[in-house]
Amino acid sequence: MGRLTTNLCGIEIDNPIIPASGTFGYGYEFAELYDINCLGTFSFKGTTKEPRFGNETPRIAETPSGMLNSVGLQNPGVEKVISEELPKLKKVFHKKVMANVSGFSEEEYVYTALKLDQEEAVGWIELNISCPNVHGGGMSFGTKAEDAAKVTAAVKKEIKKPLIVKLSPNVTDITEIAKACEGAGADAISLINTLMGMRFDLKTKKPILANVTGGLSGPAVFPVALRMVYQTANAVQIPVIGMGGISSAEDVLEMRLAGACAVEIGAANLTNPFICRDIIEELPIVMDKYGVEQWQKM
Amino acid sequence: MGRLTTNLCGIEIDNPIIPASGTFGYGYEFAELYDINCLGTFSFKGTTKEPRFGNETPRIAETPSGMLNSVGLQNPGVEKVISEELPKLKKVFHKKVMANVSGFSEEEYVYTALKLDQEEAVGWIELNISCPNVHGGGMSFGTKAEDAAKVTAAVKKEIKKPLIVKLSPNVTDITEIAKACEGAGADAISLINTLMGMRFDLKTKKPILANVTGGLSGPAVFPVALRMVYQTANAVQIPVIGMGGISSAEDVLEMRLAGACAVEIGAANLTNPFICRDIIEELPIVMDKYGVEQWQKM
Amino acid sequence: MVLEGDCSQITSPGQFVNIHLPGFYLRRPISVCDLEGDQLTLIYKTVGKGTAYMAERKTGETLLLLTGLGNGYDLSCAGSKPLLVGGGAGVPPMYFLAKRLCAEGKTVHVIMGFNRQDEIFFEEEFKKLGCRVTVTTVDGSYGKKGFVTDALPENYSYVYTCGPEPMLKAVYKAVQTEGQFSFEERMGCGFGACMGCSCRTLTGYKRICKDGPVLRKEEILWED
Amino acid sequence: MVLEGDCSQITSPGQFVNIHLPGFYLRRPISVCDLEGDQLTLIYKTVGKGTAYMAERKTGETLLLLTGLGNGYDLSCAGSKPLLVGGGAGVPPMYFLAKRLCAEGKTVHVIMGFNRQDEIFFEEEFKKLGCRVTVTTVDGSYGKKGFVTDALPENYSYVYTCGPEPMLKAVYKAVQTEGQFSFEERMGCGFGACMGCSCRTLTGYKRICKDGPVLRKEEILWED
Repeated sequence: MGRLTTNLCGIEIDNPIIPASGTFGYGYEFAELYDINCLGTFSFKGTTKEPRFGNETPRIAETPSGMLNSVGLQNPGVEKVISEELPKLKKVFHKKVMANVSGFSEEEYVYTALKLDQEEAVGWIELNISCPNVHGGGMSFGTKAEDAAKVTAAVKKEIKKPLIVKLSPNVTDITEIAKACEGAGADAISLINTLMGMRFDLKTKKPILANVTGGLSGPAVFPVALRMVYQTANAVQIPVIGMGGISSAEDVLEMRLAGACAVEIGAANLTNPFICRDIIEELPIVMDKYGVEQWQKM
Repeated sequence: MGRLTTNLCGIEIDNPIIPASGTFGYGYEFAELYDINCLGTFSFKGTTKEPRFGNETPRIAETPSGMLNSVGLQNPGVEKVISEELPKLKKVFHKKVMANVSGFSEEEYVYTALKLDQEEAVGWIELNISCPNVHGGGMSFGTKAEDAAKVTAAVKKEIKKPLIVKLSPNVTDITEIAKACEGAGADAISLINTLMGMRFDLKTKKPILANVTGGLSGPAVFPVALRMVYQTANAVQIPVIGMGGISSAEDVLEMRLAGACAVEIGAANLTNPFICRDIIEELPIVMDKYGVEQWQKM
Repeated sequence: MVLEGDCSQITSPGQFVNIHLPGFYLRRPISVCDLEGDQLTLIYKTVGKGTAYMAERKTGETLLLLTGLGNGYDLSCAGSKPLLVGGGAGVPPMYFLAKRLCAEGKTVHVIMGFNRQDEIFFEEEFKKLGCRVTVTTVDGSYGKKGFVTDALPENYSYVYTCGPEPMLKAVYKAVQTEGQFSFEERMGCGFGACMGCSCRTLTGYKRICKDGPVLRKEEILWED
Repeated sequence: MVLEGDCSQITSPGQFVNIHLPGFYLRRPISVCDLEGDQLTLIYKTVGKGTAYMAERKTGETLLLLTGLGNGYDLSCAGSKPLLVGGGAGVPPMYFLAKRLCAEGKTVHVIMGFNRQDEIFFEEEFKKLGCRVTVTTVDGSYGKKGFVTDALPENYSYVYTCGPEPMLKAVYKAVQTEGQFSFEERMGCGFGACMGCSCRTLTGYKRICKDGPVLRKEEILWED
């Protein structure tokens, strides 16, 4: 067992570094830049039952040490993801991939998750109940414990693969939501999705984003992510995948100290496409520096 | 009327720039650096019924574009604030000051607010129901609409001066809390207090802050603050004072566009003690640049 | 700004580089104005804090950038008499394009549109390449008064254009031939990962940063 | 690091400056090691990203700093034979203090404690001032083996000290005279506004940055 080996819901991955959904496409843009098989796994672009263009542009705004996005779940729909994207993905990535699933109703979540659960390349289903950029769906499932539990249970009942539920930080008590998902059968929790934010354009006097608000990510949110991972890891028995602003091997170790068994890396992929490869290389060096032998035993 | 003049709950202030509580002491440290009478007003250090040392140190940690603090409402208690601090404050500041009040029970809030309400130097009472750094008090009042309304109503009933309620961003729905406070008689809302966060020390493998978690402030939180001010200003009829990461005259205008009638400036005072004076000087220049004649009519 | 480094990823005019600036979270995409060996020329307008930071760089400093981004123009469609239309910040990529087309022996006509005389740049550089150059200014302070579309010639084989969206739209409506249009959008990553800069086209959704910034006239779908 | 600028706010040894570093939100407090006119010398150890950034600065660059922060040492208590005890990063402020005390004609004895020989600095500089200098190293690789408290002399009029808290505590217990102790704490503002660096003392709550960093021996309250 390598010193970075991590057991993620019964599947052993080579290291705990996982590019987060929405920042890594289906992998092949990054495969042009480096061999992405060095990754533990990655979570592919959030998939819905129907194809979606997403929100109007502008969808991106810069913030201090971060960015806002309001992409709004652009994706070709689950049928095309399976028929067109997964074959291309499998050519460049030979490990199990994490399938990120979104929806606008319980039925849609179940439909999409079930389809992807049947794909051999898929190792885990990550249920995104926390997208802040779509109205009448996404995040609303992640801000009420009852709704979060209901959709978790409905999906869990149908699928065979491990179910990871991705939580929103835009809540009063993250532990309440996490415990509800655990109780409903989630095999792991991943968090944090983005914090809702906005920016204005002083020239036009209007919000920069066409969608008005967007999700804040990047180093700015890292302290909030650490706190919520810490709270969640202390509240549930299932594994917690930490994410939110991680940009360095040191950040990864802080997340581990907060209680994360693995980490997802999001916005940092967009500003430095090599960041996940670099972190995987640096992690053992930084672990040496701080006297950490094995990732899992830290 | 100057172009920066702002009416804050019936009291006209020369400009909308207000140093936030906890970052400006009782004013006299800053008065050594510049004439603080250029300010619209300022909100002095959060005051409780009893004297408090606050949390153990370390109380401060750096974050990307921000900082965490867990001071925990250190203050000499309301009697000494009135007998010792206010006389010193009045020597250096000749306008009405905003009295920031915290407590651990409804009775304490009422007691402290009433004492300060009777001080002539005090123009407004700012009720801090959002301190994330004290257990069993502070923020707990600000995360449940019912509790927020109850303490607001109790204080409002006793005091004569305008009541501003300062809200926590660590909630699922800020508008619900804001509306509850409005309904309970608040004359204005100020937000956001800090976002709960944490950092770890990789050498000791422990949280940096003795209090484990702390409040995140600084430019990192600015997009979240804008979003919550925007949501709140659209939800209530009473004035909204915007704060959270403001560091420049441009940021002040963004807050105005989000719906703030005035702004409080917090962490920026700590990294640049001259920032409020500088912003007051730059604001008319930036208003010219973006074609804004009058602050209040923007 | 002239930079030196490995530019082997830059294969076509119309591509851009994405520059990391310390203190700014997102990179700044700037189109390639000229490339000679490993020497890269970028021309940009100082509009915000990021470009102001760029303008303050001194000789000898190092910047990190991703190069060769975007599809760039397809030169094979040019025909014998291509027309290049650049507006303001859309002029620089026209220079790299004109240089390549001139090297192929094409008769290149460049129309450059500006607001005022004091904004004009690179007129002489285009002439030195052997291009026919027409300058328009909105206020008439130099060259032909009006918009680029007021200066379209009678005869051209193909159109390449880059500029603000209203100009692109006007050019789209005014030109008779096929052509390639380069678009701008706020980008996240600049290399196709984040879907931040998507647009609808007649041939499906495209990412301006990866499938663009150059779209062919026949696939453009104007949104409003 | 040597800086030039208006240092008129610096009135006492033991005070510190707070340095703004681009890309870091909080300033870095560094104690004054020497001051000659408007020339300020700071000595710091590269421990994190902030100090690494400082170490990369080149001659001619400008840094923004707040000067003259903290109370500093009160020299009037020194007596004729003051003892100065500095440990590691606590040595630099001792230099400025020794210089002032020597200028007043005092017989200054400096004890400097380090972990290893390769950490030692400024031994010669103190000697040039005319101080008697004792160096201790924990591993015995230079000078006297052990801690600063293993090298206390018989006879001294007063103690001034700066160093890590365990050393301060050991000195507190070991010395016979009164003295002044300089403390460290994570600071927010550095000028008394944020209450980030408060401590309890026998004379009430103090802010290390404003009411300190120097506390008198008689007011110190050890917390554990």
